[in-house]
Amino acid sequence: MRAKNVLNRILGILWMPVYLAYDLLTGSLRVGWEILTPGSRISPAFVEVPLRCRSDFEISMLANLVSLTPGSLTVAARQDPATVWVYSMYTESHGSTLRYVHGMEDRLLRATRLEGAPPRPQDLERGERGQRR
Amino acid sequence: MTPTQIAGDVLILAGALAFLVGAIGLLRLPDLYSRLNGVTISGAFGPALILIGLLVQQPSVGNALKVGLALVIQLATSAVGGSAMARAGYLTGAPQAEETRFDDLVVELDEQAGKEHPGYSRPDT
Amino acid sequence: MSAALLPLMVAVPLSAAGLLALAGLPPWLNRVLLLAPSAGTLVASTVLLWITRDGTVLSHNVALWPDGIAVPFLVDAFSALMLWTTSLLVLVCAAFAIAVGDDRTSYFCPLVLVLSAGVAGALMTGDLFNMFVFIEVMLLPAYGLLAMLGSLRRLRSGRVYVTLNLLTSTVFLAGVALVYGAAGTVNLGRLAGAAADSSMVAVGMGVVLLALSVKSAVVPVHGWLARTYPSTSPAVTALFSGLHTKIAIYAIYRLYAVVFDGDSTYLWIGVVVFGATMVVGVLAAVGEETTRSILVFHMISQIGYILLGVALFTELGLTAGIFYLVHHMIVKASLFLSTGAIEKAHGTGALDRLGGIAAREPLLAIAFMVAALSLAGIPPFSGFVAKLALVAAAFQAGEWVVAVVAVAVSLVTLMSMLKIWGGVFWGVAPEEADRPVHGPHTEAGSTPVLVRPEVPAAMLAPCVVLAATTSGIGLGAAVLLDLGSTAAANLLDTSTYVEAVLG
Amino acid sequence: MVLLILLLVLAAAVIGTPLADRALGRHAGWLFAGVLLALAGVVLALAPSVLADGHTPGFTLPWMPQIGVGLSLRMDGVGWLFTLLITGVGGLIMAYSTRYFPPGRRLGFYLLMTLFAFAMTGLVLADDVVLLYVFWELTTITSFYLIGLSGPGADRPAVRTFLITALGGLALLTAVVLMVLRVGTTRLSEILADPVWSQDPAFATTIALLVAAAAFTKSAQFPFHYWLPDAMAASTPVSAYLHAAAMVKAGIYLLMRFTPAFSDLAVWNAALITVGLITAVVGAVFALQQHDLKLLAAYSTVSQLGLLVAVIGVGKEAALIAATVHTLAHALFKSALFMVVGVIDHQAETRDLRELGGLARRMPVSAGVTALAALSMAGVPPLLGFVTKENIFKGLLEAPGPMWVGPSAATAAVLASVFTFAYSFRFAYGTFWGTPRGSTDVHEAGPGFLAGPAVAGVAGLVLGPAVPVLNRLGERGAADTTGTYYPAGLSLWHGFSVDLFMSLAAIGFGALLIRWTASGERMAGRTLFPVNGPTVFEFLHEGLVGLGRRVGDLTRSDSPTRHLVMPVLVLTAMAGVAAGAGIEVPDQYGGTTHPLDWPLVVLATVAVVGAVMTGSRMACLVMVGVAGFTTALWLFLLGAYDVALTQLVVEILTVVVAALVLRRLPRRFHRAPRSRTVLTALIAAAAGVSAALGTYFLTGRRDISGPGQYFLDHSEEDTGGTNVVNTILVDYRALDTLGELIVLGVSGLIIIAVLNSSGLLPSHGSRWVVVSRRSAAYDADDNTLIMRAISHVLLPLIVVWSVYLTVRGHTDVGGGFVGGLVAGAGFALVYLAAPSASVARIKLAYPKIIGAGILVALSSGVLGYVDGSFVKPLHTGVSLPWGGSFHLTTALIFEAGVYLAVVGVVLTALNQLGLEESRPGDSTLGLMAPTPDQPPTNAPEEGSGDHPEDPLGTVPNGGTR
Amino acid sequence: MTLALTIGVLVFGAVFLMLQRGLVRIILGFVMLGHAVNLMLMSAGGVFRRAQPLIGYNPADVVSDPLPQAFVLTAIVIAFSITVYMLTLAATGSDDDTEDLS
Amino acid sequence: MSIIDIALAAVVVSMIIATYRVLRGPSGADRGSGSDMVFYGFVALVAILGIRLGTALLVDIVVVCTLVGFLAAISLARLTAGGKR
Ligand code: NA
Ligand code: NA
Repeated sequence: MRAKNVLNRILGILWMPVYLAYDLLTGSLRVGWEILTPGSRISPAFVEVPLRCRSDFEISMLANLVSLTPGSLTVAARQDPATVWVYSMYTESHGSTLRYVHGMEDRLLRATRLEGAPPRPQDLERGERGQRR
Repeated sequence: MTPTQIAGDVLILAGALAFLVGAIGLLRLPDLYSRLNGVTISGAFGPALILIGLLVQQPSVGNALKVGLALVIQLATSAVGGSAMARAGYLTGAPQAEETRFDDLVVELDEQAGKEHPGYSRPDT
Repeated sequence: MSAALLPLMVAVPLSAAGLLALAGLPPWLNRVLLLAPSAGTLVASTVLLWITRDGTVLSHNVALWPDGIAVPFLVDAFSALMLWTTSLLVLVCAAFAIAVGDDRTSYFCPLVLVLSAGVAGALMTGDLFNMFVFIEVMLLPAYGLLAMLGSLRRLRSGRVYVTLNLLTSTVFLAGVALVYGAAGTVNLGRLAGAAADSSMVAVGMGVVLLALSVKSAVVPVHGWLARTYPSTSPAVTALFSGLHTKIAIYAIYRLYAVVFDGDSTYLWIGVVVFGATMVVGVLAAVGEETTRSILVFHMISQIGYILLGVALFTELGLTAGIFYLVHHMIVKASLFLSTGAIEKAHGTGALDRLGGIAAREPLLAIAFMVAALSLAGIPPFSGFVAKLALVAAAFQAGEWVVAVVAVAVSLVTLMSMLKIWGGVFWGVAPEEADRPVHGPHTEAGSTPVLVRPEVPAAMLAPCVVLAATTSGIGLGAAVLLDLGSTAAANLLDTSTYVEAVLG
Repeated sequence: MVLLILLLVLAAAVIGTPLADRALGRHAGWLFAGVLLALAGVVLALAPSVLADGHTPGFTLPWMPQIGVGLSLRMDGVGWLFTLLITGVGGLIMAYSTRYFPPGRRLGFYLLMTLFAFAMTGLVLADDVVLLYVFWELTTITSFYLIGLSGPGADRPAVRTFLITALGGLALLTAVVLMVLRVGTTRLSEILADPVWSQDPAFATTIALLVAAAAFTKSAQFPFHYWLPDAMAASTPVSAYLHAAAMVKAGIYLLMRFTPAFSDLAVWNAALITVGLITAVVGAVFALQQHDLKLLAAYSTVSQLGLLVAVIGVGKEAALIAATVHTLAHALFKSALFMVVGVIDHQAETRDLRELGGLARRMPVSAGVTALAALSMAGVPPLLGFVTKENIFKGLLEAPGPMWVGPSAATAAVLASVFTFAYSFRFAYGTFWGTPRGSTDVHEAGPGFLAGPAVAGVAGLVLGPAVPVLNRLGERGAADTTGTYYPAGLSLWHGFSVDLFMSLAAIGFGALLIRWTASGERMAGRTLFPVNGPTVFEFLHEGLVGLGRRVGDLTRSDSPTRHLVMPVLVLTAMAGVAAGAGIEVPDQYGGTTHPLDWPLVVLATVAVVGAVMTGSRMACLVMVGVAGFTTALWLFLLGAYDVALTQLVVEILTVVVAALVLRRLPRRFHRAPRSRTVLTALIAAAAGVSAALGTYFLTGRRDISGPGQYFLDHSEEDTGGTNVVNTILVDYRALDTLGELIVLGVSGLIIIAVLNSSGLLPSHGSRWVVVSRRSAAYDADDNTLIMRAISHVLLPLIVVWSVYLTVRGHTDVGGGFVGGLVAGAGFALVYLAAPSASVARIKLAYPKIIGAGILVALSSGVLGYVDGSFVKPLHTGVSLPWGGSFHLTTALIFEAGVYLAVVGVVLTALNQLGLEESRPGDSTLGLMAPTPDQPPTNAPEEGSGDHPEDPLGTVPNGGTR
Repeated sequence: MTLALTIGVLVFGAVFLMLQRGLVRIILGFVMLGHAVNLMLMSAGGVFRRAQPLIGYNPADVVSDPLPQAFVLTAIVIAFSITVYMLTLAATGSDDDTEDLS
Repeated sequence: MSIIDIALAAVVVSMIIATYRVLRGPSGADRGSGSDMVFYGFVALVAILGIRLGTALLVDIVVVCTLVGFLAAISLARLTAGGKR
């Protein structure tokens, strides 16, 4: 079990740059397209994202990953409960942004924790104007 | 010209063009926050391509280490710098684009801030 | 004395400064560490004067690199004389500063030590760029001292002082660049006569000399001095007056002699500019209403006199200029200290708020008057010999207009000295003489007490020492004239100096 | 030798004054009277030798041999006379002073009086022109103090007197300098004997006018005459001595002394005769107008001095005989009169003629003395004044020039004497015999008080009939000044001659004048001139002060710009002149332009245009940063990697520190008016063009420099280092680096010192935050965590990198400075990432780090003495355990010192400027107490405490959090 | 020529800023002036040889003059020291800079 | 004109554009974001110059650039927020 966890984590660490490169590339292309083509297709929002990260390192790594990807940007962070506020350029809905960030968080926690990423919480959706349901 | 040189040149040119795209974004995108995403292209993607191009052209263990170091630092710092700037803008009421759908950072029923934020813009004059 | 020890005159005060910054020492030890290196420098420079009195030039290539590569340190009669005078002033001004309590402010002692080290370095170096560095070493502490001590205007003055000096230092550096660009060296020995031979070097050196002229507060670039010096503490003003502008003047003498080889093509510019400096300075002095602002404008006027010596570039002119320089450093410091003592004790330097001090402080009054009369060139004090020699030199060189100007200006000088005398020492104080004052050492905010302001002996002593020195120089002028003419001879014929640089 | 003794005795008297004063108080005067009279006796004893045998005792001692100035003394007949007057009359006045002053100490007075006697004696004995000038000025100074110390209200007159006589002194100085330069000696006797006076009339004229100007001011000649009455603010003994007998005679002495040189010069004759006679008449007229006895005596002195000047101006033997003896006569009667004025003032408590009269009965001795002196002054036989004045008429008749000059001059002198007779009468009669007025309770003064005036008065009476005894004196005086012996033939009666009739005319018309003006009463107090001297003086003085104030106003600004613009203008003007003059320059050496340069030119231009145009402080800072980075790129292109690296790091640290400062200031700059902007742009453009042209034409026109080539060729062998720039820094020119390190360290110390004395401004930027404190974006602790985490990773990297750079500097790009700066950047990161200012404060004693750095670098320098010189690096190879060896040099210690100092300064800047705000004395690192005289600061007065950061108000005293 | 041009441009900006009101622009002007003069020093060494003076990296005849580089290094650090101090002055006491504009 | 030169020109143009944002604002953060980009431009320029001049030494300098450029970015962010942490 232990060995599997370690292997899992090593794989997580190794996959990180790949994911990052992918995110960087796709994000750059998407925002670059936005920039180079006329008109505006953005639908930005500031989204509160509760996290499963615990340590400062995890939170800041996640915040940085979000920021590194063109199209999303961490504006604020909170330690306890761990939360980031993400500016997202293409916000279909509150939930879509949450899913996007939590996907990143999954990959991050896989690399930082032996036990891997915990399951995502369910009741975090918010309404159109950000109000809690 | 060797293939590695060509590959390196292409990578560098791509990086520089990505850089240019980010810069144009600085002109074209509607508000601070979206422009900062353009900056990310120039701060992370562009330099990354250029540095890799450099390594491709001058491959050595030392260079690999240094380029790797530079890459990591550049990515980390540009991300942190972008966040810091976004927060600074938010704190000082940088105007938000009309398209902004919602803002979870707004504290409702806050008398002091409610009138001023969001939508409040205080141009830097 | 081995010439290899010359750098110690820089290193010892710097070490003391470093020690003071490193360790939180008790105040008395601070004072000892402040005074001891200055006293040591005074002794050492006396020895140097003795060695160089016959025209000997001591030289040492620092770190023993070959000639033209190493930074050379040199001492001839001129630099020895300047070292002696500057170290005397540092010692006396430091003693005064201790008496008034300036030394208890942050880092006063290390700053003064660094200042004196910079002065010593600038006087000894035979390398143009190294001179720039030592001038900066001298200036940095000055920036701090000016802005941290003195009246409420000190911060504004501090700004003017820093910016002006930074501009001139930068211009100096630009000049060094152009000289290096043209000549490929910054070694004074290698540059000997270069400006006379090459107009490219002449332009570069011209820029350097312009920067030094601004630093010496020559008209029309004199205003900064008048605005800045009166706002700091008296001890600091005295120190600056004796050191900063004088180092610039020294450098002008040295560089014109060595690099221009005294080229007579450009001398007329000096005569015109320095003549104007005499007049403008003295006129402005007469219009001022506080002791220090009068004295500061005088300084500008006298700088014109001192520099006239180099503009004449004759043996008598140089001798007179050097004599004037030394005399002026001592007298001016003496005046700043004696009026400063009054300022400290009575809380003001405004002429209309002082009076009748002569009756209450006779010794101080005598010290002031001796220095004031000396400044105005009244015999038998040193200023008389200086003026006499300079006027004679000007007439001898056929520059009779500037000679007459020099004579006429001395009357206006006397006039403004009498203005101080009349306003401060004679007459009566307009208000109650015993006014509420803070004793010099009480903390701000303590209840003011009615005391009869009195200048303590510790403040008086430095003034008296310097006044006695000016009388001594006047009566024993032969000694200083001898040294001055040796120094002048070294400037007229730079071959000894140049050979010393080039080994 | 006797002359030196004379002077030494007087000097001893000066030095002994404090002792005598302490012991005797005002009675010290007796002692000095004794000394002076004894000296007068010595002088009299010299009479046979000097006057009869024509000996001239002399003495010489070197003083300033470099310029030939010596302490040379010489006594001829003229000198003898004046010495006698100074000592003799001086002795009488000293005696008189013991009674004039109320009991008590008189240190200042006696000190100055003896000093004056010393100076005056030196003046008349000096045979060195410089020495003469020295004593001349010394009399001026002592006069200044003697007047000024005489009481309230005397200080302005003292100043006026000083300045007017100093003006003359400067003329004398100029003359002295010119003579010495021309003749080549400072010996007065040699100068006077030089043929130059006849050979070069232009030179002689110049000197003559200068000497005359000096004498005119000193001897109160028109139009400088007014200082003498003005100086009557002085006490009576002072006036009697200085303003009657001695100092005013210095001018007479000078004229007589220089007569040998100028007597044939028409300018000299004309100037002296004209000015002298005008003065004589004007002085006499004014004298008659006075109510105040002392002023009367003063104007009388002016008038008599005028006669003397005029007669000296004649330059013939008879005239100079007259001048010689009249000088003596005048000294006697005038000092007597002055002393009597003091007696009257003392006894009757007034000296106003309107309050005096009929005192003869109560003060018979005074009346007698006054009568003798006044009659002598009036030129009435058989007194000495009669004889000497008659000789003056006789002398004036010989005035050179056209026929009419002599008679006209003599007539003017008679006119003056008419008034002299009248005012002499007014003086004596009005006081002692006229209608009794004022207090009746007046007594005769004591014998001590009257002895002085009595001796002087009686001497005039005795010497009248016995005037032939003065023949030798007169003849000697004439011989000394004209060079020829001429029989004086002085006598009370020498038959009916023109001069006798002139004397009689003076007396007769004088009597009529008394009648017409009722003893001058009718003329008294009437304004004859629209202005008076002191008013003119003060007007000129004020004018000069006003002019001075305006000159001072030109630079009276605390705005740095006002002071900066001047050097810039001068520099561009200089560039313009150099360009206009056209300097020969060689061709460019090698290519100067590379295609890659152009982007940098573009970037620099963009940066400059941006910086110039923007009104935002932050934008301006950024644009300047861009310029700095462009400069760094330039340095890369020029192969200066070490420099470029340093430049980069410095640029960043500048931005960091500037950001700490800018938040305290408004966001935008002031907007300047367009006209000013245009002007500024023009000046800047001129400067820019100058710089570009200067660089283009004056650099890049030679091959690599000799030293540069040396370093490239030898650095590895000399120092073991392969990074040549670094070897220059730490080996060849370590002294520069040491200086630079000191500069850096001191900047840290002065930052602390200045903030300790003045405190920091509060943050302006705290108003810029508009978000609610409850917003998640607000909290500092939470939001800095991203940065903190990053800094934890980066800091070790930075520190390792910085040490790596430092150590490898000698052989590769790097060095202590860059290393230290990079480490400083690391600390900056820690500072910036901290959640609050107090956490951010890096708890290291940064001033101590600076001090340690300086000491480490210095000790490495001093270690160099092991090998013979300061900062001489020592080398050794250290074999490494894993093989090979490491080249170890003390330069590395030096680098370590540099590293420490740099780190210390960066820490200082961050910690000190990073405070929210501070008040004077806040820093405990600055050791010792704050300065006592603190200015008020902007800091609010609330106490410190744990205030949360308040976004909508200023944060009070945030620095302590 | 390019270097001279750059220097000219920088001096223009520097002098313009130096002659404005308020200490901050003056300081920034000085920073710029420092750059200009440092480049002038480099120019004085000659710009036709542009390789870095590291022994062993480049042929000796293309290596640039190291002495001006040492000068510039010293000058940069000195200028930095003074700049930091002047910035301190700008943050101390009130003057043209601190008068509130809004 | 080589590919590298084009890349160089692209970066320089980008920096000029970024300069526009620095000058234009409107908010302090906009200026800050512009300046971030300018500084990234310098990192890129150093790297490209390293290739253009064919020297590996510039890589070392790129490392320092990235480290310290970041300081400028966060300093300016801090300044934008008026010093608020
Ligand atoms: Na992003
Ligand atoms: Na000065």
